[in-house]
Amino acid sequence: MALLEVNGLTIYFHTRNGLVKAVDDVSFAVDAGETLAIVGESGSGKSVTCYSLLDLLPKPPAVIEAGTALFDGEDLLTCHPARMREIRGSDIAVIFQDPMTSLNPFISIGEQLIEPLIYHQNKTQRKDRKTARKMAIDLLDEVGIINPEARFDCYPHEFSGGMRQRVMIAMALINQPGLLICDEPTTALDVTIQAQILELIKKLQKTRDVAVIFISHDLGVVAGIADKVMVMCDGTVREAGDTAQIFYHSENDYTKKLLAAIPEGAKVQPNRAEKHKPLVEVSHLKTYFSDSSKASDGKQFIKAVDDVSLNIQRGEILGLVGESGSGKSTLGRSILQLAPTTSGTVIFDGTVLGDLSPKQLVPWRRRMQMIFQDPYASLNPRMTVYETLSEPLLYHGLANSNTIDQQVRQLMDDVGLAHSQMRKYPHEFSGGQRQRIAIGRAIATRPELIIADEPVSALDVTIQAQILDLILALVERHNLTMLFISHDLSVVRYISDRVMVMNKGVIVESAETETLWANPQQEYTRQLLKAIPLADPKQERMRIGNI
Amino acid sequence: MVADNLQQQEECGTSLWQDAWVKLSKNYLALFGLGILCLLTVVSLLTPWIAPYGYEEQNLLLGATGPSLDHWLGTDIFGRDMLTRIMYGGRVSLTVGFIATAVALLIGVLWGAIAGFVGGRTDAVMMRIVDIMYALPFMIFIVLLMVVFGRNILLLFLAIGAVEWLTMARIVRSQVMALRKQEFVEAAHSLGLSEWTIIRRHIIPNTLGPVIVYTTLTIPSVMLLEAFLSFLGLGIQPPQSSWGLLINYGVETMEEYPWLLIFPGIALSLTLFALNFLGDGLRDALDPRTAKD
Amino acid sequence: MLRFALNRLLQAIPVLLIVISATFLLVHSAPGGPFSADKAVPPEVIKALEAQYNLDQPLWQQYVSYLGDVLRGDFGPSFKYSGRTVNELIAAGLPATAELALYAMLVALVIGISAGVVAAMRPNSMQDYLPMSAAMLGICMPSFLLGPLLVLVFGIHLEWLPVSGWGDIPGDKIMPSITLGTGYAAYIARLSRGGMLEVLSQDYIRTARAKGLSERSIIFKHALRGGLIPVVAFLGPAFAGLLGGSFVVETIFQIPGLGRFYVQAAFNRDYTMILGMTIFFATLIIFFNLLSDMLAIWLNPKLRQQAGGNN
Amino acid sequence: MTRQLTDSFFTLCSTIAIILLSTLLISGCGSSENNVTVGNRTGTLHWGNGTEPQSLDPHIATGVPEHKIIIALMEGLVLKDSKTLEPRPGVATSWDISDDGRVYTFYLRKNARWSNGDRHNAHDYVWSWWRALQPALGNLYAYMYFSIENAKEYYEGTLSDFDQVGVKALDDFTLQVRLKNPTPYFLQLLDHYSLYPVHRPTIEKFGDADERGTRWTYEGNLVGNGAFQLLEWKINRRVVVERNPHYWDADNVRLNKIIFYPTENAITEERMFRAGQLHYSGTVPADKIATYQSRNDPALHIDPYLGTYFYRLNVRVPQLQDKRVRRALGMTIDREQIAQRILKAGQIPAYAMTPPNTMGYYPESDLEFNPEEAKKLLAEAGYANGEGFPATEILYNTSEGHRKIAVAIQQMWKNHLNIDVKLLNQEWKVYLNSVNGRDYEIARAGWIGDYVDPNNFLDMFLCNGGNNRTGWCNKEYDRLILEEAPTAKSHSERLAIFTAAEKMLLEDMPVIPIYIYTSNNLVNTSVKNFNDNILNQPSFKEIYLEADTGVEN
Repeated sequence: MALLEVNGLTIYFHTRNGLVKAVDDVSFAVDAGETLAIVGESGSGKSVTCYSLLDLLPKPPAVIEAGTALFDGEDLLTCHPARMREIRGSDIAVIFQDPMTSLNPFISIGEQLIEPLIYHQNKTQRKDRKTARKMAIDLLDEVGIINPEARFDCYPHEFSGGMRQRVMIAMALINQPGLLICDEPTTALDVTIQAQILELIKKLQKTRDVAVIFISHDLGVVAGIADKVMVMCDGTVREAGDTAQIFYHSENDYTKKLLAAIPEGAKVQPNRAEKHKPLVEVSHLKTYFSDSSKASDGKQFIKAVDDVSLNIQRGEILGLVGESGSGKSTLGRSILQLAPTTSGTVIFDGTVLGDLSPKQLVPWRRRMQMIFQDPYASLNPRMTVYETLSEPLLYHGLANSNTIDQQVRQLMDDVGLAHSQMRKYPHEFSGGQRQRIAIGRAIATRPELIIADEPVSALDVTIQAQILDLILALVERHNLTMLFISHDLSVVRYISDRVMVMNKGVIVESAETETLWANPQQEYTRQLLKAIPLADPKQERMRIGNI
Repeated sequence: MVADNLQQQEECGTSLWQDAWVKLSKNYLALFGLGILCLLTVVSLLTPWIAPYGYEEQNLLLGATGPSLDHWLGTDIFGRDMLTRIMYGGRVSLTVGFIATAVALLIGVLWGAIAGFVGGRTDAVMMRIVDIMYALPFMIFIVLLMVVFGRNILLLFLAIGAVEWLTMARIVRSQVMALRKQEFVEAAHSLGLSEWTIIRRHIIPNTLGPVIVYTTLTIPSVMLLEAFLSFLGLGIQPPQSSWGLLINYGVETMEEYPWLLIFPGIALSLTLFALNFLGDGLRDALDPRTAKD
Repeated sequence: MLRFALNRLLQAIPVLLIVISATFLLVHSAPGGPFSADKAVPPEVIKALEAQYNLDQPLWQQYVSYLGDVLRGDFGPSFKYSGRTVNELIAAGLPATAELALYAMLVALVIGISAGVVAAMRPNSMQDYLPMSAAMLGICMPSFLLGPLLVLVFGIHLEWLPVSGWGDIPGDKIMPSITLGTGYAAYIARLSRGGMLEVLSQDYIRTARAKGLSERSIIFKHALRGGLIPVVAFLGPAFAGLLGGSFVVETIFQIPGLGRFYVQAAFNRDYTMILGMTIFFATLIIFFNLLSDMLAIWLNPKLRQQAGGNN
Repeated sequence: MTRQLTDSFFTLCSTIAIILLSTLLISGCGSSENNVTVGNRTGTLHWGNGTEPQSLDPHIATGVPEHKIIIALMEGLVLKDSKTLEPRPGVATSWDISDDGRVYTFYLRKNARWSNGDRHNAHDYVWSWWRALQPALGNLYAYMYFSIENAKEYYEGTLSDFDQVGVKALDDFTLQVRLKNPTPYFLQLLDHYSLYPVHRPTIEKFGDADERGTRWTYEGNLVGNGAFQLLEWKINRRVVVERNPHYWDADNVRLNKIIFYPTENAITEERMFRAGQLHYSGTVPADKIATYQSRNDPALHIDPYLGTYFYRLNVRVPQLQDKRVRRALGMTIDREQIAQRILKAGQIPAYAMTPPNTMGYYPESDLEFNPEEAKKLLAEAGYANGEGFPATEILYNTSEGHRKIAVAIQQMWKNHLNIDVKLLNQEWKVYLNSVNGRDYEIARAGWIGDYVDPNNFLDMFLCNGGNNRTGWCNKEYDRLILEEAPTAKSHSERLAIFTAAEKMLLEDMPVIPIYIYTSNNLVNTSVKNFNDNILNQPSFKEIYLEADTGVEN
């Protein structure tokens, strides 16, 4: 009998505008020491399935229509709330996605760690504070927190993203649960830290013989960690089987489509860079921020961009890669004069932008535009698509009242949006469509340079592929030059002609894409390349083996 | 997707306001509030024509009598018809409420938007000014103003408005500070739009949600402030009356003539309840987060 | 944290100066003097009186000498209560007003926070509408209506509680505190409901629930801290308002506090009293605003560290 | 360390909150007896006294609350009988008056003492009256001394030597006073607190004699010669006086203690009375009187009070210059209606300035409510049916009572004379400014008698009368009041002169009398010997408390 057996699970959401079938007749099983990966795009119901097991769904909209979930023979869906509280944390534990918001900022991590031990539901297992503290510190050490004794009383904001995820793992394991549900635990982390966390989970699973349900949309990660895989889409299970069967011999077309959408291999389009005519020349650019937190002793600076010099050739797509906090976004914004630079110059087509007053800068702004990361935040919620697209055209005088309609329709065609949606508001579009609007806005003023700051990282892998192809087509058609900023190396490899690697405000290495991939010079670049998970179980297991 | 029939509905599309209206119409309490408010405003506007008696008409022989056929809500100690007094009182109270709130809204929103958006030194100076105004014990100034310059209604509106805009400015400022970091404002900057255009087209429309909600909360507190001033004998002067004044007199003769207190009390609390329900309803309707589900 | 407090206090000095000058001008421009009376007073007597309180000097000279006195902490003699100094009168009235304000704020906090938390637990259900409409009642009911009602019911008909007085008869503090407190309880209820709803939608609450903690400890240990930050920010101005605004309650319940002094002083043109009270309240408001801001920072560990606090 | 502190911050706060709340609630339990029942047992009178007394210095104080406390602490040469207001021996055992009525010789008690035991003799009076007439003291009642020879001249500074003022201490226990003219009511003046003696050493201990703001009247400092002495004075809380052992008539004083409460608000005071927290309340809200009357509650005492409520007309204003207009306005006020429907406290409609039966004086007046006659008069004056009569303003100071009367009269003049009158409500000080500066058309006014004599009401309207303010001046009227009345041979002849003067005043009508005040007091049935009189002056010496057996108080 498997540790957890779920069959016929059906969950509907009764929302204001109708019924949403989040989970529709899902069945699966997990044994102790085994890892089941649930793969699917956002909105496929993978999280809802797992949360329903621990009754973590908001009851008013969500209703469990049918199905059973037997854990050690006990049906989780119908058990008494008090019993459910006993199961939570001690039999089944959860690791959430975003470490930044999953820890209570007002309470020290030590206190949050020993809570389940001290206030445990069934009285017998309650520990006194001293032993609980001892256990917690040992566990912190086990999950790799250096000098846990001192860090016990620190607050969450004093830890980095990776460190916090380790605390989350410790918190989940503190009561020796039988089943561990990991809801995209590494998506919010950088690729190098992601590798360490995955390795930690693997090790803990071995030593504690824990069953793991690993939810993810990243097939590369799943290939490395999963024993069995289940592919979900729109609330239904499209395919299930062990990892090799899914990756190598899958018959289901949805799974095939998922595998095909992963960008890999070199860029196909020819490199159109005109060698000796740089559009943008940046020399010794420095952007420092005064660091308020340690402002007690004198002026302490965060050196976001530290003495960077680069050229962007006309017609070229230059990739800029680096982990979070490496200063790549600040560099992009400094070039566009959106962030105040401390020193150094940015020359755009022969003119030094730094000396221009905001008034004089306006014509130059027309010629350089930016695409942002979060499709939900980069569009004004109170302006229709028509207004968002027409604003730059009218403002820069590229269109007048009678040609504007036609030009906006033209723009919508360029980015693949139906004209009928012209009067709609951003909240009525999906993530991918919104990013198309943002791109439309960027190319509206016929710019020469576009700086794309992680344009696809917030999107699902299938939609990611469509947007990347759209960008490549637009660069081709409008003869654009682009600086493509991302932390996802395979995406950068797929789209850019040349790549620069940035770490802690400094350009570590820069070369043609394929030469960099072939033999990276710097150790840091090698580290980065090695850490990319591959959507092929054999290769991935090899890669993990020799890290 | 059937493309052709979509072509005809080229211009369709629910605007956020229509969306808000749809959600609002599902919230019965808010509708109830809106209905009451419209009724009261209409009644106040038409008072001179529909009031059963002249608001000055005294009948000393009658004195204070309970609700009767010809005086539905009874009469006050001068024999004046209470229904008429409440209607005229409503006119005054509602005008005080709306005008003072309008003053607060106008100054508050502009002040908050500029301080929040520009930031840096100007923001610090503007906010210090707000702190100064907060530090002034305004109750003391209102009493002094009334005592020094006598009681005309205009001064009352301005004085009350000057008390209320402070909190409005702070709310708008915090709202704008949050919006300023949003990417669509940065995108507007990258388009090269001037600061004033950005404030006008991007910032202020997005602050209207909380602002509207706060206005529906300011009106009651302004009415209560007027009632408080009447209690001090500094608010509206006879023969005009306002709900605050009527309640004030009603409280004095609560045991002998309870209807002099009950009816104006009901009128005031009904209005305040209506405003608060409407305010809550608007807040939920305009909150983009609820717009998503 | 200290540095933050220091520069806020430094900013308070110009603020106070402006407050004093504005009040001084306004008070002296009011028609009618402190010594005009309904009985005919021969002009030379009025001159003698004004000389005694040096009101006959040019205005700016009075202003300078007054500022000098204030710096030394002496708010000057009261015109109305001959022989009493303003300091003495404030000192006499302060204990009652402060105690009333404290109890009223307590009532407001206890009722307000419990209503807010209860409402936030099940939003948009009866458990939410009931406390919130009760809070609404608190906002709508002016204190000069609630006070007499309470007195009528509990004081006269049921005779449970004394009708007035402060401190002489046991139980005479209950009704005034409730009357003054309900208005603020309503606002605190709305603020805490909003704060709690905001926090309850955070991820770390879901983590706490996933750890198997009881609903009660999730609400009181995890949610309450974050949820009550807006209430703390509201406390500062509210407490200062309580100290100044209790005139109505003090009149209804015959409480020997500061409230009545103020309005009488304005009516009697008791210049030094008005100025004294204004400065007193202005300092209080500045102090309490600073206190609530510091408390808000101190409660949030991240901000506390940024402000260079000791951890 | 602070980590535990912050984590436990909320637990800390909640514990404090609960402790404080419980103290608040505990203090509420235990139903205690109310003040009246305890007071009756311990001989302590609980007295609702209106507002906080501004000062207890008899030469500075002016208000009624101050008056009630001072008469408990101090005593003049002569007292008044609490029923008939006839003169009674005070500090002076006896006195004789010269046949021309201008020289009074008082024989003081040998055993008269101050409350600190010092001997009390005639020199105290000479010094006290000297102090009362110092200009710097700003004594508003200085005019009470003006019947004494040269007192007015000394006060106004034309005379600098006080010896010429008509008060001499012949020896320790005889005091001689010389008056300018014979003044039949002079003995009454001596019972007015402005002529009370003050304890020289105490005053000089706390500052010089004519310094206004000294602390000699505070708790622990005040020395008086009355039946009680000051025990406690907490600002805005209470003033407590206890029995003065050194008082000459100490054994007849029945009360042990009196507690005066400064209750600002009449409604609150009435509720305190009903809840048994007060034995006495001096102000009864108008609307409550009907309830007490309907229950014919013995606690309600309504008695005529020596004071007239009237409207002043500014005769210099064009539309009010004509006597006929003024009489027309006077004749269209339905005083019965106002007294019954609005005031409802037994007020007596007034058709003359001096209240009836003031020392046997009954004013004759032809003023009555006659709208037809008034319309004719108004037409004769050129404003037929009210046309052309400019809008006139009634000025009154902010108060519930004045508002009600002004609104009623405004309506009456509208109905009967068809003239438009506006109401202007000004705050007290602004109102005084307008009236003193004659910046008004019609202004509400009231005059409470200082002593029971028509002169106190009629000498107001002399040409140079400080309180005249109507701009009306009639030489003949002045001659009657200043020359004829004082030198009248007999009391009846004097009254006849006053009758003629009042007729002249009412003929010109610069003022429209409206009603005679009443004193409405709420007195607990356990208060004995509380004698009502038209000066509403209680005699704390005689009052005593006796719980009524069986009757619910």
